[in-house]
Amino acid sequence: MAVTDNEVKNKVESTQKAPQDTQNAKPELPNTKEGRLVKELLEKAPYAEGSVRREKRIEFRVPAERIHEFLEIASEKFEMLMQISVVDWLKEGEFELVYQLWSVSESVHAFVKTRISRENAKMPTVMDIWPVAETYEREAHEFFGIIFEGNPRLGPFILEPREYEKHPLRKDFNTLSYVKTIYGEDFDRYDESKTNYVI
Amino acid sequence: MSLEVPRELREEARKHDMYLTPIAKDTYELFFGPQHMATENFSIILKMDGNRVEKAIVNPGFLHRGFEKLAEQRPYFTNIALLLRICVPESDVPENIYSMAVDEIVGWEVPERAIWIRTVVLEMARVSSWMFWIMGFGNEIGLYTAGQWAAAYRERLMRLFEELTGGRVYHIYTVPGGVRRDIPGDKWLRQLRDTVEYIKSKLKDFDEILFDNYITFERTEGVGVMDKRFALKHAVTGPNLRAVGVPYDVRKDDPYYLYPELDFEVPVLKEGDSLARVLVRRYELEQDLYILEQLLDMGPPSGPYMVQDPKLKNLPRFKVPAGDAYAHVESTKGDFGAYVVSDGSHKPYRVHVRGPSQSHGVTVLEELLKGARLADVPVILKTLDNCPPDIDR
Amino acid sequence: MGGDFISYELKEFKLFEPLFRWARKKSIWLVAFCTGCGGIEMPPLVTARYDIERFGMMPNPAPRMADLFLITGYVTPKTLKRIIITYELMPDPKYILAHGSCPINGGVYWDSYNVVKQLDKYIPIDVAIAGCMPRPEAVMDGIREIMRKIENGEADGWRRYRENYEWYRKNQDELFGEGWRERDAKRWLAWL
Amino acid sequence: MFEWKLALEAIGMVIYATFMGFIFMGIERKAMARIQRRVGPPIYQPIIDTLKLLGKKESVSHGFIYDFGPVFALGASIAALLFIPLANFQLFSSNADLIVVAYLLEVPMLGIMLGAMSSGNPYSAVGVQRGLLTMVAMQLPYGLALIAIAQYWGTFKLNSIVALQQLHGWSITVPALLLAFIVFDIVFQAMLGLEPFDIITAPAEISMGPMVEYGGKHAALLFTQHAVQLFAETAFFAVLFLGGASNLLELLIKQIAVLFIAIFIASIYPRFTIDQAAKFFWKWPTILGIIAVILAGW
Repeated sequence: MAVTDNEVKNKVESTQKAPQDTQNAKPELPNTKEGRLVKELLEKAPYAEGSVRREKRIEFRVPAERIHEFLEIASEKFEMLMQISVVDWLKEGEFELVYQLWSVSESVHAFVKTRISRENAKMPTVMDIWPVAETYEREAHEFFGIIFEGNPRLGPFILEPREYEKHPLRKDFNTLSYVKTIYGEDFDRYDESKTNYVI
Repeated sequence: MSLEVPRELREEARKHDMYLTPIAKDTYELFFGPQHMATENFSIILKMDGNRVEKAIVNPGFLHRGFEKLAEQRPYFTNIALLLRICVPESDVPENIYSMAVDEIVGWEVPERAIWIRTVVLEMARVSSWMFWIMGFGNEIGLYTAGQWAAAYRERLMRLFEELTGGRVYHIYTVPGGVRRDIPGDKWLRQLRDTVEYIKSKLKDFDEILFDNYITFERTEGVGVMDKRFALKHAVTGPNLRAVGVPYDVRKDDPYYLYPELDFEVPVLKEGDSLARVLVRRYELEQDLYILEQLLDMGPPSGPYMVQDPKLKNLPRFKVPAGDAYAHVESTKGDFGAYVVSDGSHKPYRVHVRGPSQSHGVTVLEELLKGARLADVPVILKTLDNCPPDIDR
Repeated sequence: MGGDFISYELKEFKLFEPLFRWARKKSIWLVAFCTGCGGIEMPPLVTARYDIERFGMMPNPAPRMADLFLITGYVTPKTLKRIIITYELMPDPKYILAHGSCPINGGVYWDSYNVVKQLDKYIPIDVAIAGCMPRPEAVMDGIREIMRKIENGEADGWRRYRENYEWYRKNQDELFGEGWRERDAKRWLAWL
Repeated sequence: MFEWKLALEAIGMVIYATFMGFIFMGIERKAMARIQRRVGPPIYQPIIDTLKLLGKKESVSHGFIYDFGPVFALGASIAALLFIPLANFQLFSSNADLIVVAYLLEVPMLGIMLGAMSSGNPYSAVGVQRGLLTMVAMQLPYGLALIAIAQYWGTFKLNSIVALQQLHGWSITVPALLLAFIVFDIVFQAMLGLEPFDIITAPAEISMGPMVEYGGKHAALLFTQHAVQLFAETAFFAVLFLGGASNLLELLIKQIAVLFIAIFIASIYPRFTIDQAAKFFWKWPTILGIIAVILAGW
């Protein structure tokens, strides 16, 4: 379902405002199911920032060192961890981890965002809260090189060891030049100047 | 020069007492796949103790193509032709989640006609995927007849897809902002209705031969039992979750497209074993056919099938405002989601797809296989409806 | 051993060779290993609408009995290892039908870090079908082509592999690193 | 003193049985395909398959037993065939050829098992275990059905059983033997390796089981063995329950009828697991078999 203009505006405002006034963000919350949910969680975890994006979408920003604590609180309302998405912000030198949570009882999707440094990226595992996080963390480790402390099965999972060492989904991994080195002349569609590189 | 496995290797294996290992010791290692009928492109290493699985280690990755990396290098509209390959049996699902996420970031109001067509396409994809699943399940438990029939009925839907989109398997049809082509005409709608009725009339056959068969019950009852807490903690979704008694369906709980207006039920069973999973799927097939009938009764609304936006003139350089969105739909495998991040350029900054098999295909499978008989392995695999490309991407 | 095989074909069975060729053409068994997205077109091929069993073809779960290896789609290095081992398990004469654009030059995944670009460097391909995804009709055309080649004795991929084994081996080792057979194949095929 | 006539008859019978066995396999595949709404292969397809397999080069052997297994199996099948009265030919006869044939028909399985075990493939090993367990499981109802037959007709001689049936009507017209027929038919599915008892070769579970390592000429031998076995088993069935035959054509019709029953059952039932199969064999067929024996001795 497409969002209406109003909701888009709301979303843009909230994302812009949230970093500016962190303390005064609470009064913005609308008096809906989502707003009450955010309020309830923020009371328990005052270090986090929360906002309502639109119907059935809420968003939290949590400092990386308290993410485990926050997710433990959140897991009471949000039964399922749908995914751990990692976004590599190369310019800022940070990884953004987005824990996608879904609440079966409330039917609300929550983004829990946290940022860590790209260098020596380390995170506590959330396997103890959601066992399924093992798979997601293995994947995030494989593609981005983030070390999840406490996860026993980090290592080559989907990739072969050679590609695994490169952590291919990082933004500084150039797949074109890598393919060029591995496959050499088979790679006949490669365009050095990249001028025509719109497929 | 020996072209079979090198002789020296064979000698080596004999020296290390690996020869006849499987019979000589009480536990042995069984490589289940990828060259195996039951696990296509997916490998499970089974540590067997006699006929029982002691430990299972899932080894995916035979299908990894780096979609998420490639999607970062292609413009928004080109990505449709790429991302739909994530879920092969149901290729409309990745198209739709990606399009929904992009629609949300751009803030487009998708025209009603396009919404109707998208809903129909999704439901057709669901029905054809159920047919494919019946085929797979029939083959696993040795009932080839049901499988062959189901694959034959699926061909009718393939023909309709071909007429609508131009492709049999990969449709490249749903694009951000609408759909790529209009419905071919009323004749197509009539054919779709005939097909729905035809498949509906054939459901009785499937009931008799497969779903109401004494041996199917014997094979699936009490095999691979999950409980509710386990399923929720492992983020199991779709029919597998509904088979443990949680009535979670994206179409009801986070409604998209026309689903709020449609009348359908979410079948829920609470046993949580393979039989419950099989029966939930069978009821859902019936519901999907019913939904298609309702959609056809509704008829396509008039209007454009693509959003009218001047920005769409220069498609390759079409820019999307910065932002992120998560969209998910109910596929036959479960909750299929996509997280799209845009940094304002003409290529997505990050696309992350959540395949349902990621949650039920790795840890859950490993847990359920523990203690299963060897003959139950394909049954558990197929009743979880594991789709390896979801995991690998 | 290569010479050995040629004499086997020429001397002892020369009389029966046309008969065997006819039989090979009429009874092609597939390896049931769908190595990519093309695997989705296998069920239609063996079921009611296209039914390749009319031509005596059927999927066989055991590679030891198979004749034709259908490479259905892109090949990742991880799969290619298994493909090579499976191919070497098959008894001669054996054929490979590459299905789709991806085994030819990478197809849509031409810039992917995990897709093999030119499959013919690693195992010999007899017939390649272009297209993504090729329709079952195209696959059946490819099958007809391979039948024609078998009848004329042109489908000699297995002989090429045998004669140029060093070259194929070198390419494989370049991609996977030295000693991959000893590392991996020993684990998979401990009983050999 | 070498009996030329006997030798020629034996060779002729084996060739006829092999050919018809292949045709039976073709009928099986064709009928299955028709039930599955397909055109299916030509009826002589198994002959082409075997020819092709013979023309393949095989460079792998796992030792003497591996090579010997299929030969052993084929030999046993042929031996069983020679004891069955096929129309008016019965090459060898003894006073208890019912028992001889019944157990010679089981021996080929052992041959395949022997060869498969020595291949060392774990899938073969699992297949062998399943095969042996199936054999053990089906012995009980199989034996009971045969006892009922022997008890009712009062002889272990196949020739006499045929003669008595032609005198007093087919076995299946007798209520006690009708039960034995049902039992035998269930066992028959397992003997032919068809669903619901194709546990030994379950392709989706253990990818062909014992046959997984056999290819080329070994597989061709196994195919031939299967053809002879199929012919012998259907003939045995027809002789025991359908009144035998006075000529080969009559026998053929009865054999095909038997085959079709098996095909129809196979195409509508999934596969049991091995423990369920064992439990099943020791439950309903055994109970029916015991009733049949009691009724037959009444």
